[in-house]
Amino acid sequence: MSTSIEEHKEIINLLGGGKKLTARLKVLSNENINEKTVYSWVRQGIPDKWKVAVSRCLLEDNINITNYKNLLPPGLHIDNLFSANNSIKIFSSSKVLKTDETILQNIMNKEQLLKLYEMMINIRRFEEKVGQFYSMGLIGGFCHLYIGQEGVISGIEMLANPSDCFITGYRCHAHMVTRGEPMLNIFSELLGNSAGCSKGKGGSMHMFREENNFFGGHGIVGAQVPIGTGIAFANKYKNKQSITFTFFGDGAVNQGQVYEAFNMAALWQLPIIYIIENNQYGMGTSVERASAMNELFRRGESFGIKGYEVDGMDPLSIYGNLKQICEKIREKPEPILIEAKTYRYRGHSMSDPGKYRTREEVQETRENRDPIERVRALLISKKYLTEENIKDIDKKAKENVAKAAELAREKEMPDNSELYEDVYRDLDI
Amino acid sequence: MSTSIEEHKEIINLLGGGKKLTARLKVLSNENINEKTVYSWVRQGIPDKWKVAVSRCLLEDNINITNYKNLLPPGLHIDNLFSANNSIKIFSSSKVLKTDETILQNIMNKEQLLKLYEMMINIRRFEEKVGQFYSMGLIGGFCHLYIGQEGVISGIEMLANPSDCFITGYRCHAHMVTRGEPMLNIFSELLGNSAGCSKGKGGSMHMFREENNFFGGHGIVGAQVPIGTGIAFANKYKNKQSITFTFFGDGAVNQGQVYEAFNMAALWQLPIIYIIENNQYGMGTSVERASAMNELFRRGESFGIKGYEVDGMDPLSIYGNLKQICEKIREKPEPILIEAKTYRYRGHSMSDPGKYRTREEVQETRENRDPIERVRALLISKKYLTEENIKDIDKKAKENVAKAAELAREKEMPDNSELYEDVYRDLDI
Amino acid sequence: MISVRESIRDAIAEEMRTDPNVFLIGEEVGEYQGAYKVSQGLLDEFGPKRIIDTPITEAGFTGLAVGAAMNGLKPIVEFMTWNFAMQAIDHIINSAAKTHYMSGGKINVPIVFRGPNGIASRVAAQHSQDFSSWYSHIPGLKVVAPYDSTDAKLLMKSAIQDPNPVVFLEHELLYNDRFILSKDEKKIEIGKAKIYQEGKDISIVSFSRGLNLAIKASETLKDLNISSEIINLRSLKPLDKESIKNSVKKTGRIIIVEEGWKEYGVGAEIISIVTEEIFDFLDAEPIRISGQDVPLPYAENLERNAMPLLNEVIQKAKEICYYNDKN
Amino acid sequence: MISVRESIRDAIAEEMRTDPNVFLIGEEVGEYQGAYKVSQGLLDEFGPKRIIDTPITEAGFTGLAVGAAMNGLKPIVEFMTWNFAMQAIDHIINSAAKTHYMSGGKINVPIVFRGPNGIASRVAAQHSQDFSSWYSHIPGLKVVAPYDSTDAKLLMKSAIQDPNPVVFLEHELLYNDRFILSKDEKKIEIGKAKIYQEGKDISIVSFSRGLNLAIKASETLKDLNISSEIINLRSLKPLDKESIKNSVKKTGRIIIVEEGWKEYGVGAEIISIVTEEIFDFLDAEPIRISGQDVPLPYAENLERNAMPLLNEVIQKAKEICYYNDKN
Ligand SMILES: Cc1ncc(C[n+]2csc(CCOP(=O)(O)OP(=O)(O)O)c2C)c(N)n1
Ligand SMILES: Cc1ncc(C[n+]2csc(CCOP(=O)(O)OP(=O)(O)O)c2C)c(N)n1
Ligand SMILES: [Mg+2]
Ligand SMILES: [Mg+2]
Repeated sequence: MSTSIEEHKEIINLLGGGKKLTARLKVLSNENINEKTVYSWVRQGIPDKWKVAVSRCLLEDNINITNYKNLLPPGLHIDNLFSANNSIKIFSSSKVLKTDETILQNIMNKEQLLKLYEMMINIRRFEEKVGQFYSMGLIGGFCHLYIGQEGVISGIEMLANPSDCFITGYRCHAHMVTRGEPMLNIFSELLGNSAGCSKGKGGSMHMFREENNFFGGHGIVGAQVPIGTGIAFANKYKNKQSITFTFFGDGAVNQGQVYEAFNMAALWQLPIIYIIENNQYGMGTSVERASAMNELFRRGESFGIKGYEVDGMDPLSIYGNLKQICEKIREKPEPILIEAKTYRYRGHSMSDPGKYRTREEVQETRENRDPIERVRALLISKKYLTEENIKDIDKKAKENVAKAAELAREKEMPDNSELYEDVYRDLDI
Repeated sequence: MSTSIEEHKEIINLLGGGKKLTARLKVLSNENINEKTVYSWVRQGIPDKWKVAVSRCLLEDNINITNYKNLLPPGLHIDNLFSANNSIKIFSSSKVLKTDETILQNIMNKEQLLKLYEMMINIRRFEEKVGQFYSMGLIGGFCHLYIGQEGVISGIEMLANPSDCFITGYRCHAHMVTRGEPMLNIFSELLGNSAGCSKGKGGSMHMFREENNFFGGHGIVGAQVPIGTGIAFANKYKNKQSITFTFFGDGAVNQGQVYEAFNMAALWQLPIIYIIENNQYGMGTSVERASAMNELFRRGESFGIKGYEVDGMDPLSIYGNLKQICEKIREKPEPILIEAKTYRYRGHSMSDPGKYRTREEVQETRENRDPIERVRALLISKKYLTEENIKDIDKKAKENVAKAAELAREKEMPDNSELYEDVYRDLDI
Repeated sequence: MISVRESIRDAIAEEMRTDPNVFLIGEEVGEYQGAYKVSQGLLDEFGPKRIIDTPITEAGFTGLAVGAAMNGLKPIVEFMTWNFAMQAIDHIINSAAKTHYMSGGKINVPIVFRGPNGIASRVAAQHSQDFSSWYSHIPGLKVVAPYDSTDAKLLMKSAIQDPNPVVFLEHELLYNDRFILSKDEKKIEIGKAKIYQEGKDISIVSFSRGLNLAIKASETLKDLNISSEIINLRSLKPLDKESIKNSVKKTGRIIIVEEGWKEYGVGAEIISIVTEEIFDFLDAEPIRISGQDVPLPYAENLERNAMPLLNEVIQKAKEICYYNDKN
Repeated sequence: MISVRESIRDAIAEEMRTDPNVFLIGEEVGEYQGAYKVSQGLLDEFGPKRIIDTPITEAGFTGLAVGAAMNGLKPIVEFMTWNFAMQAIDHIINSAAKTHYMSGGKINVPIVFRGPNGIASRVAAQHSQDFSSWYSHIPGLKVVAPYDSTDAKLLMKSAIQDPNPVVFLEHELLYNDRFILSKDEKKIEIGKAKIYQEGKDISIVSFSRGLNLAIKASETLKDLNISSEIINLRSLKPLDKESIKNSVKKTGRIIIVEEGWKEYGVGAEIISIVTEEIFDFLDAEPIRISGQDVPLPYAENLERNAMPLLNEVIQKAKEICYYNDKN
């Protein structure tokens, strides 16, 4: 029976040691068990009388009881424990991640912070210009801006490897920018000219940069979730050390195919991070009106996927929390669900009248939670940069954007013959 | 502040009273708080110092904190509580329901037990005859028998109101029987003749008895789940006091549309009971190979639907547990998920070679968990019936089935003109 | 004059006033007043019990609506566009269209599926598909495609009253167009085409926004002394074969104009009907003018060229009428 | 002689041996050896990494396979039957067929979607739909429908090698049929039809199991001194217009035999091509013989009558060849 004593020692450790276990057992049993007694179990083993109660503690902690032989007394099945008085609850392992502000503030060095800032300001200036072009009638169709959400993709880009894969919905300009597509090509695509990254055939919603593993740019809400899962599947198949970041919205989160993908990703332990960019609205519908259970980070629980909520308006929190998670996944592939709480300042698309929320709500978020402001303030408070430096950076970003935009306007429309190209890829013979 | 004292009293009650609360607070705080002190709070209110700890207890019990003003001290947000040391776990409210054997044995009176027994034996004899006809080449296409699972539908029928609605997949003969369709019509449908309940046009998988609110009989795995949800939606719309029992399999449970339906049912609080008939296999795929998280009763959690596991091989447990749940739903509509653990003795369909499981597995279940045997034994042990009586009942069932089957064989094939009928319903002019 | 958009809305409102079992369900139909504002004002009048905003779950809410229809209600399902109905197409076909037959007539599914179909402006391939021939292929479905406000209003009323599933194909680029509501027509029977304009030299058959091209072409042709009979199909299933055939018997020539893809499109069925059934009346080959067989591109010039062009219609009409430009 | 079932399997196995990026994914394809046993033995040879059993989640695993294809693999997706592919059709059309175009040629999706299409035996409406004309309507997809073992094997190999999405429509009622593998043909190009039998009086065009009827009819017609040219289309998209037109130029007459629904079906496209493009060569009206336009019923006699009938083909052929029974 010495093995079983070894096991019991392990259990008591797992349950937080003698002191903690004593307290837990008191609650469970309403008996006034003595701490010393419990400590003595480390040497003498857990007496039969207490084995059931200890098992319940293990259950509460999601520890697999069946690992331990002889723990459950004869005649008692694990199911009985669950039921007992019908009151044992099952735990979820999902969490809201809040990281201490001071930790976050020191999580990046100067160089990194600068890079992060530049990334975000580039996205914002880019999108502002797009909005302007749209209003001038230079861009057609649907056009969804990312303004307000810059912290999410930027925080992730700061930790991603070049070989990591990305996929998102139609709100995809920012992802193109951070994946390194020259702005000229993105503007050109939006203007529908021949220099466009999709030769002018895709427009705002359909952009790809396959050489840097950005797989689009998809117009059908939710479709990118199984596709992203397949990208991760291929990486695992080919033994590639790559994480696939699959972005979707709080509206997309109710599409059934999302859960089909979750199940397969969990079943096959694929290296994928699902990121719900919860910007509070899917078009004009608030999360509360669309989602029965709106702790969206828990939407993977029913499929065995751990979920974490992070502050999507804080790129440092995104970076810090996801970095840890990614490290684990790189070692041992598994799907993880992230809910990034964020906000879009602009309408759903350029044609959204926006009557479903108040100006004040938007204003408040802009003022208090803006991701760019947050990093700007940090750069200053840490004395990494002066106000002057920042102005220079901003100016440069603006100029870059303007230059690319103007260049794009000079490009020619696609040749009419392009209409019939790219329907099929030619056979390689 | 007297209102806040009233509230505090309510909270302490909700948390199980002073004694329990004391114990919980000890665990949470590691402080040795005195029981009397806590009792005194009922009169004096909860002191600021302890408000946070009390809130955490409320959280653990899924009680909405925001109902209570001034409970959280200024500067503390509910999110902080969730995170705290990142260790607070979120509870699920799903449960495995195990009811005491002695309670179950007394849950039905003699008349009810008898009815239950007859129902099940009728289904079994019916399905056996169908199997026989299939082997004789009299039935074509796919044919899925319900043998082994009789306890599920029968337990539910024992508690259902006539106005309750039913819908299931292709494994639907039993539901037709219990919803009162004359066996002659079901056999006729299987034989594809003119007396068939669908005039011979639907066959084994497409049977309906709309006059008793049985809405089929659907061949597409999972499709019946949103449809059933719509049936419940219509009942609520029309203020009908009716529960919709929506059956699907452990294979169907991975279809995305199931979760789309869950979300809407929870969002709109529809009067529906989803029943997963977990017979361990979807065709040749075991639950473990298909479902990442295979406590299927928890598949509603991510959508705010409470789930319960019940022993589907015990119609008394189905009856007892669901009766309570139904009563609640009739008072206040809400969706509930039931996982009935059951087993099919026969192949998935008549053409299934069944190599994915052992004969022993089937044999063991038949011998130890058979729902009909269980009720038969109870009838005898309670001296409601003698072995002789039972034999008579069985014989009668067999005869009834045989008679209907023979009659069905005499019916004529559908008239050729029927081919073009029922494509469209005529306009009522 | 009233817009097509308002006509659809009015029809829905009128039917909802008459029949408490009619309700509208879809994404953004309520508080947002409809992504394309077709349901503007309906939430105000009918409240959230009957104007139902859904989560983005096409398969789910379509299946739900089908279930509600089986259980006595009359749902109108709005797809924000028909492109998104591909998520739900199994319920449209397998649950709605086939159940009446499979149940031997026991169950019927009185339901309207509606929304904008085909091209919009500059929204590219995933948002621009024309599903006309797909749905029209399915027995058990009725399929209608209104052109003007009269079509829209009266067909919608017929669709809601119909005890069968009806696929109602609107066109975003027609929503704003304003037409006089016909005073003569009080009801449009599903399955009946309308002779939009009588003529004797050539039959131009079209539906939905294709009619615009047909009408414009006929004006030019008139100047060339070619008289066109224009048929507005209105219904694609059942198809009004008789009207088409009668027209072609008269003119001996037919052009079909459609915006969707040519291959396996609507035009193919119409050509087949006239060639199979009244071959001997044809004086020239029947012609299809359609969108190009490519996913719709975003760029303005490419998009324009992907659509059927007026010139093509005129050119082809002249050809089959043996009109010689040198005349 | 080898069965169609084995030919498909062999083609998959051969390609999997050559290219490690090819894998098979679907419901019950592995341990169960395939619901219709097409994948028999593949799990043994290639292991569970490449023969992948999925949960019942068509949309999910199709989307997943499309993603894998975008990222360098070559998936073969088995639908247990094509009926269930309606759950996943958005990924077939919007994700697979349109992405190459929408990305301006950057992304391609080399993927094969396969499974039995159309009627089986006595499985009723939800399990019996023929999707030939639907998929063939879509630019960006290739669609093939093999008839015999040579077709099955060589078309499958071409499909797997193709860098585009290919819809591969099998027929359950052909799986058991055994044919001699052609020794002459080493490769079948997608988009090319086969002249199954040369003839001079009438062209009978068909595909998949429809060929059986065409062949039987031609035998009877031969006895009546009517010589039929039989065309096995093999590909429905791209369609081999030239072969069809060349044949009809020779015979002047055409009958299309298909099992699917007539309205907006495959026959309509073929009729349209010949009437639009070689109208003057036609000596009689072109004819479609097809399944009846009803959801497929279960009862044996009804099911039989819902399918195209041999007699109809013969009768119609005689009619358009002006064959007089009193002769
Ligand atoms: C399947 C499908 N249904 C509906 C739409 C129309 N649509 C486009 S975006 C959108 C809202 C999506 O919201 P969310 O997922 O929250 O993303 P966000 O726009 O907020 O980034 C809707 C309904 C679509 N493109 N695809
Ligand atoms: C959408 C769809 N995919 C696949 C099938 C084929 N199929 C029929 S039954 C079945 C297994 C379903 O298993 P489960 O849900 O566990 O129900 P059970 O047969 O065990 O009652 C499958 C894969 C189908 N009918 N519909
Ligand atoms: Mg959103
Ligand atoms: Mg099962």
